[in-house]
Amino acid sequence: PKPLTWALSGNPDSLDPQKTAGTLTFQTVRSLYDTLVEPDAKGQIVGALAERWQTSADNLTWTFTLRKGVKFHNGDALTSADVRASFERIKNKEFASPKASEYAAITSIETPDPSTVVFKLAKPFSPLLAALASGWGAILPKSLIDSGHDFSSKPVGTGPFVFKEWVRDNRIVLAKNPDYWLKGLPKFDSLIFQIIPERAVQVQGLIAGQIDGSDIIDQEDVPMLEASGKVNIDRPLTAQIFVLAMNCSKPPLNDLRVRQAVNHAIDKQAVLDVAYGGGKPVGTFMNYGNAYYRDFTSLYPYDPAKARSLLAQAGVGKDTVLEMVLPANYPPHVKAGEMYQEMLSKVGLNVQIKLVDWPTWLKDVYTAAKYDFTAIAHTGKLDPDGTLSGYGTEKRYVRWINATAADYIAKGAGAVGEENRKKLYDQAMMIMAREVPFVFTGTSYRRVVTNKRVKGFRMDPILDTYDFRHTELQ
Amino acid sequence: MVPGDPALVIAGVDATAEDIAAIRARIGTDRPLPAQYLDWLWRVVRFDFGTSLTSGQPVTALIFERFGLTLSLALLGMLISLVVALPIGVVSAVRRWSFWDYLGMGFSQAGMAVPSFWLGILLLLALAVKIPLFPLFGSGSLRHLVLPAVALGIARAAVLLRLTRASMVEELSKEYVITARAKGLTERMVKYKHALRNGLLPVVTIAGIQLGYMLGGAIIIEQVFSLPGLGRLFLFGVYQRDFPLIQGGVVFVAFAFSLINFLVDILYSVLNPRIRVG
Amino acid sequence: MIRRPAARRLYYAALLFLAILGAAAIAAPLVAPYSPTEQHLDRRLAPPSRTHLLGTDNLGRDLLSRTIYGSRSALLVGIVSVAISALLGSLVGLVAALSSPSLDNLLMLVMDSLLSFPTVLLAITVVSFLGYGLVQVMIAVGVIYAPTFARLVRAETLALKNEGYVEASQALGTPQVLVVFRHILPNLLGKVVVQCSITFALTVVIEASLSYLGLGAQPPTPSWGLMLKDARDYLVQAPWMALYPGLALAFTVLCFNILGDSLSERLNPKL
Amino acid sequence: MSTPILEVRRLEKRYAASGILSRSRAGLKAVDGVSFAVEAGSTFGLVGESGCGKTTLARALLYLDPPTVGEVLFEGTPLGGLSRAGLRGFRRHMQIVFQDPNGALDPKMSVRASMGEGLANLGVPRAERERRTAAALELVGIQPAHAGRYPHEFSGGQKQRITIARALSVDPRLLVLDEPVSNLDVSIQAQIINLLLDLKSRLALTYLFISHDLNLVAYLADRIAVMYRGRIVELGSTARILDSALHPYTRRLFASVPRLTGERIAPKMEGDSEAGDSSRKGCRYAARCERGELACHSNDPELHDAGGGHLVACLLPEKNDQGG
Amino acid sequence: MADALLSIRDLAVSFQGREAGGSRPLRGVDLEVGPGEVHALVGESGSGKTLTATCVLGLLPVPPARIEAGSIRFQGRELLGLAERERRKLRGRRIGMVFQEPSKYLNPSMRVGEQIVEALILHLGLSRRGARARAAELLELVGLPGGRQILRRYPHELSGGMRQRVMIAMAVSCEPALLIADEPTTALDVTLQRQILRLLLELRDRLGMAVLFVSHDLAVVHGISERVSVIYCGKIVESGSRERVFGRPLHPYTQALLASVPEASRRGTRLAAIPGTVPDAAHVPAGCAFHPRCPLAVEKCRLEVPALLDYAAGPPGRAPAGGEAGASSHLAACHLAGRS
Ligand SMILES: Nc1ncnc2c1ncn2[C@@H]1O[C@H](COP(=O)(O)OP(=O)(O)OP(=O)(O)O)[C@@H](O)[C@H]1O
Ligand SMILES: Nc1ncnc2c1ncn2[C@@H]1O[C@H](COP(=O)(O)OP(=O)(O)OP(=O)(O)O)[C@@H](O)[C@H]1O
Ligand SMILES: [Mg+2]
Ligand SMILES: [Mg+2]
Repeated sequence: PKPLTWALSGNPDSLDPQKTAGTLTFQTVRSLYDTLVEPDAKGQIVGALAERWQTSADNLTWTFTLRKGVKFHNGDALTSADVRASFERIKNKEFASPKASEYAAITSIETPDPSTVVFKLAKPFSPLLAALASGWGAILPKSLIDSGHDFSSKPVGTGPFVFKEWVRDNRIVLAKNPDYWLKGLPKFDSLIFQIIPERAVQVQGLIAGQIDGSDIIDQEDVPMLEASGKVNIDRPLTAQIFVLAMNCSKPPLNDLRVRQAVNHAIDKQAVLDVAYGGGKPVGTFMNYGNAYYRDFTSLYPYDPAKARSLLAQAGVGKDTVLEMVLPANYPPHVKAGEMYQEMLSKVGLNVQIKLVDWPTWLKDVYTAAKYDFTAIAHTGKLDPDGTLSGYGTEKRYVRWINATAADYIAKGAGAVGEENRKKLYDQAMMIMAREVPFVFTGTSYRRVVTNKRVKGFRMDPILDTYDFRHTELQ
Repeated sequence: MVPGDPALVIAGVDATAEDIAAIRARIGTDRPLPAQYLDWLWRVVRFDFGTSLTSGQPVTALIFERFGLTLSLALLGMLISLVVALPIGVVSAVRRWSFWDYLGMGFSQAGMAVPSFWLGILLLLALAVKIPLFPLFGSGSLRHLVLPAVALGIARAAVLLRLTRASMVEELSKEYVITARAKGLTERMVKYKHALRNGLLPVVTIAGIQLGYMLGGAIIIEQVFSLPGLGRLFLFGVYQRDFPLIQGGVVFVAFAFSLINFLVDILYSVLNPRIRVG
Repeated sequence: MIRRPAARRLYYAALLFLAILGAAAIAAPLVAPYSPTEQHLDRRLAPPSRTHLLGTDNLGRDLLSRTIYGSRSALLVGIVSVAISALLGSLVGLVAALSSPSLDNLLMLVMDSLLSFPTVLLAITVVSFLGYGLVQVMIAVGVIYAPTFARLVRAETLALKNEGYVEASQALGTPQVLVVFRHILPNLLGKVVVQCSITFALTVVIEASLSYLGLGAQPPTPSWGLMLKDARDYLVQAPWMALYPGLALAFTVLCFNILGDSLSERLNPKL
Repeated sequence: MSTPILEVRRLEKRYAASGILSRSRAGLKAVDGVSFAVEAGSTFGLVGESGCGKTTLARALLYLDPPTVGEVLFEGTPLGGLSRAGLRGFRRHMQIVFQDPNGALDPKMSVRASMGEGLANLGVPRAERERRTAAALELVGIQPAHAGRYPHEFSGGQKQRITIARALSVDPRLLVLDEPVSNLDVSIQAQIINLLLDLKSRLALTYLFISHDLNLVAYLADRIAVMYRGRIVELGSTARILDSALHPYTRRLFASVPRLTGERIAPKMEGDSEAGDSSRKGCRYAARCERGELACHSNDPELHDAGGGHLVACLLPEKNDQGG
Repeated sequence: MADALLSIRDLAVSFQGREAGGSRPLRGVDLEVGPGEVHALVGESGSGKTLTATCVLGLLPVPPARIEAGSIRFQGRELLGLAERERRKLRGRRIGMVFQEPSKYLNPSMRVGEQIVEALILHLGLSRRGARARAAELLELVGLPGGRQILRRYPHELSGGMRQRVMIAMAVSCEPALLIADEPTTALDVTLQRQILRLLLELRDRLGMAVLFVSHDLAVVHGISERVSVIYCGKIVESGSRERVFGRPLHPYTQALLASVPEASRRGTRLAAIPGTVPDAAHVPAGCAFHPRCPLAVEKCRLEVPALLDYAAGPPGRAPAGGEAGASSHLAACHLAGRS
């Protein structure tokens, strides 16, 4: 039968999950590698390559029991040595993984027997489980690690699909792994990731039936796709939080009243609808699906008059020129930026847009904080620490300093148990929602469009990765 | 220096300062710029462009992987533009100020006025979406190259057409044409045997230069048609601040361009006996 | 020998169009019905109607106003970058033609190596050094087309240098600098003007291409290239978004080309 | 003997080889060791076939394109030793008229402006300039009222008159005329020649007259130098060159000249086939010379006095019956 | 001569141009070339020499140009109005043409051999091999020994004189009855010029063809021609045998031209220059075109165009039409011709 062709908006920079931070990579390699644990459809972390695990009373020793009979694509059987080699690889300073510090808490890895792995920690660190469930926690075969195999272009894992070929900037071809440890899965033979940067082409491909699915469809395209009658459109909320970030270290945005004015000036729903294709305002720095979410949306309603008076109080007039730096390679953020600018100008803030490419944005905005405003999205994290750590200190690009909030956040990482942690994070989020280093515009809907022949496609709600294991073709 | 730090790009937004420092150490951007540059120069001399920072693959391999497609695209585009430009240009010149000439010149003006990326999108919309004659995406077969090559070729054809016409008009006004007529040759022989050969000579040179431009023009067209060519690679390198890739790409394209010009010079001297060296 | 009346009519039509364009650019605030950046979020992607003669874009901005204002960017980029390349190129060409062979060779080597890069590639490289924006595009395009001028001016100067009147002037004891200003520059001017017109057309296309790649004009600046880029995503739903900036662009290019052709024909009665 | 107004000593002009692929790397010697002197008040004729280096010589001796080797002395002053400014000052004494009147005037400048240039360089005030320009135009038979016109409004002959007037505007003592009439019609040619004759007697000028038209040179010049491939091969008074030339080339040249008084050309082609290239060594005429001997192919003859100021560069000059 | 080989009568050509009314560069040319005769057409630049030759070959660019009137008879056949296909058969076959600048008139990118051979194949139906052999013979004939090697050369590999010989070889390749040579030696040096002139005369003797020799150089014409026609402003003003025209010129223009030639024998005297300039074809004066420059002009010259009359036998008689003028005729178009 015809293979399943999935549209990918760009070329992954590498297929080595430990060597990159690229979303496209993790979306793709989800089908090639497995992790010890993984999030289920609700975001709960469940066993994967590890059947079960337990933590010691002091929370310093984590013991994982591996599933039996799991085989790598090269035929090697999965053992605890592979797990150990994988994590030693990512922690290796010379290997320089961008995700190395997620495992910094691990001091040693022991393998008492082939199916048991023991992680020893220096201090309690609750986010570890999330780090093991994320894409970069993939388990690679020790034999190939030792031989210096090039995983970035020839990935070998335990995943549901086996790598066939990668024609860069064109397509990645995978074939069903007949020995997959979930018996009977996957349910189809061949999977192709077709790289198509033009959204309009993806849409036409979907209508023509040449593409079976895509998750980056614009709201404007929906009527046409619906009219074609060939596709199903699923509209889940994403875990992304769209923000208008403000540089709190520079006048006039260091003045709380100005930040509040900005919050009142923005019609968040309008921005979500027009720029991001629909969504829901959040009012905080946590996504809806997350257990730690709390509703702060009523704090700063759309109120241009109030915005104007706050600005007047702060003494900010038209002569203050503020710079909004936008990442040119993300058209939705550019569009949102144009809307923010127009809304801010209506309340009397003079904002100039400057487009920069991604590396410049990372350097000037994200690292050096040379900006006044920027529009961006924060991706969802399996653990609240991933979202919040560093805020309240000068480490984060908004340069919002609040020792109390920072303290709550730091404590949250060490605390054990969801209830305990939630209390701490609630406090931190409340301070943030009041002091608004961001305009928390909201989270958007995603439009996952699949051909009607595709059934059972799942996208991880938080990690944004594709899960084709249960997918069927009719 | 180019703004942006490749280590930041590789590290992504959630990386810590330690992670970034480790990456810098791995890719070598922690060293002073002059040292990096000297190192790069030394390797280039040995035809080693290093490895791409983002993908870790050797730059040379990446370039050669893509070059075939871009070259075929450029060659096919050139073929199309020659096939369009030469006959129309010659007919325009021979029947100057006739209906056909106006038509040809109109086409040429239109071809120059429409940006090739725009033409590409329209072609895609018309011949892949509305009338699905050609594939929407993908690559690997000739069918995938036809539309992009047409988009690329038409804009260039416009230039070549004008040139062919001007050159033929000039040749037809030269004295040796009168000699040919005075010999009693038929008009066809006069125009197509005598004038044509000389008229096409400057076209050869310009076509060669145009081929070089097509390599560059392919960047945008590859973007429109999702083709995995050199242009996309280069653009990606620029976007990602993948310095070895940018540098390798620049050197390679300059080299390819010079090579093409060199070959064209040779071809020109083969065709033009006047500058053949004895 | 005989100039075609049709060609002359075309020439005047082109001049007229460009004059209108220039007037529109200058008087944009007076003639445009709306502000080019004002968003009417309730009227997004509206087809041409009485309120919006050319329709609206994805942010509900009036396309007629944006197209009118877009002529400003196009003409500005054209004028500035053509000025840069004409001045820079002519200077290099003059110096090369009049200086020692070694300096001549060096300058021309630099120009030729600039010329040996595909235009778009060079523009992207330059812009990625300087950052994105119209100003950067103007500089990039100015640099890119300078070699064309340098070559032209050098060739013409070398030819003029051997003209009887230049030698006669030297024989009369005119200092070199004065010879250049009095005899060489005025006689070069015609061809340079023609080249300017042709380059202008190229510039407009390059600006559109760079804006299409997101390297050119910055939103919400109304630029035709940027409008085309925005329109790309809505080609099927709102084709009018692409049509008018596209037409404006094509006509501008067309007119500058016709202008260049007619001017060069005027200068060269042979063809 | 007084110092000649112009003296050229072993002048050489080489053109650099163009392009790396050109055959001769040393470059082309367009003028190869030419020496002669021009007496004040005389007309010195220079003849030779196309491409022999006449124009190159003229440009070199005026330092419009300085010679590679050699000296040019104007009234005893070596021009090579002058600074740029000094040379500019000197230029007013020697002027040149070019072959092509159409290229000799700046199409973008009115005749008045073109004419005034030399005087302006000398710092002559405007009013004075206008007056002298008008006078110079009058001298060559152009209505001064037409000074505001542009070159394309004049015929070829008129343009040539204007260029002559321009050359004369700075009161030169020596006028170099590089084929001043060969682009003009027969009837106009005579007008210009007459004009030159008039001017010479009225303004006490010295002419260096360059032409390939032997009739014309014979008609105008007091002394004639014959050039062949960058060299002067014979130099003497007009009468001597016409009647008792010593160099076979000169003889052949003058025998070839069609004349109104001559016989009809005989349809015979003795030895008329195309001559080959001259050898690198030896006399450069040897390959075409009907009398060439072995020695001619190895020895390059120097220009030497064959008596009475009649110079010739030939190993086997014609034996002449007349002595001095 | 009972029947002239070429007989041009009253040929008038006009050009439409930028200026209103256009120009009339030929205003009634009368010319007769007998078989085997060397006939020189001499006149100043722009007088219409090349144009006349162009009309004979039928190569006039007809949109801007127009033949207003006249007739051209060649070997008894009227050429004007002949179908293009018929005229093409004459070109190169019966009428050969040599042009002034061989470097421009040869195709730079075609071997010399091919340029000669193509006409032989076309007109004589020779095989390629046969044509090549014939071409080599032709090159020998024009004094280029080792013709076979030269066949393989390109024009730029030949010297100016060699190129002109190639042009001549091309023109005579089909042994035409008439060879038109349009200033064939103007671009050459005197020594070469003499060689080429000799060659033309020799070929005339060998092949028995007539030569229409176009030139502006009176001295050259004197050296080569048997009959001479002088053209001024698109009209023949004088025509006669070489001896008569040079010895006893009838037209003041001819007289003035001859007087204006500088020669060593005239040293020290002023040349007899003709005042004024040749009028351009768009502004030809009424009456006798030469009258503004003529020292003898009278009122009649201003008003009436003088007819071309025969003065050979003393009193002027109307030149008889149809080539009856005869070898001894001496025609002139001047009101005052009989009187001086
Ligand atoms: N700028 C130049 N560069 C190289 N070679 C040159 C240059 N100018 C002249 N020559 C060469 O020098 C030689 C002499 O040229 P020159 O113009 O002095 O000849 P001439 O005697 O004036 O000829 P003519 O009668 O055709 O005017 C020729 O072979 C010519 O090709
Ligand atoms: N294509 C043309 N268009 C307009 N006028 C032309 C054209 N060709 C020739 N003439 C005019 O015809 C006249 C005669 O030209 P022709 O070429 O016959 O002169 P010519 O006697 O051969 O002169 P030359 O000695 O310069 O060759 C000229 O005055 C010229 O202006
Ligand atoms: Mg010369
Ligand atoms: Mg002529």
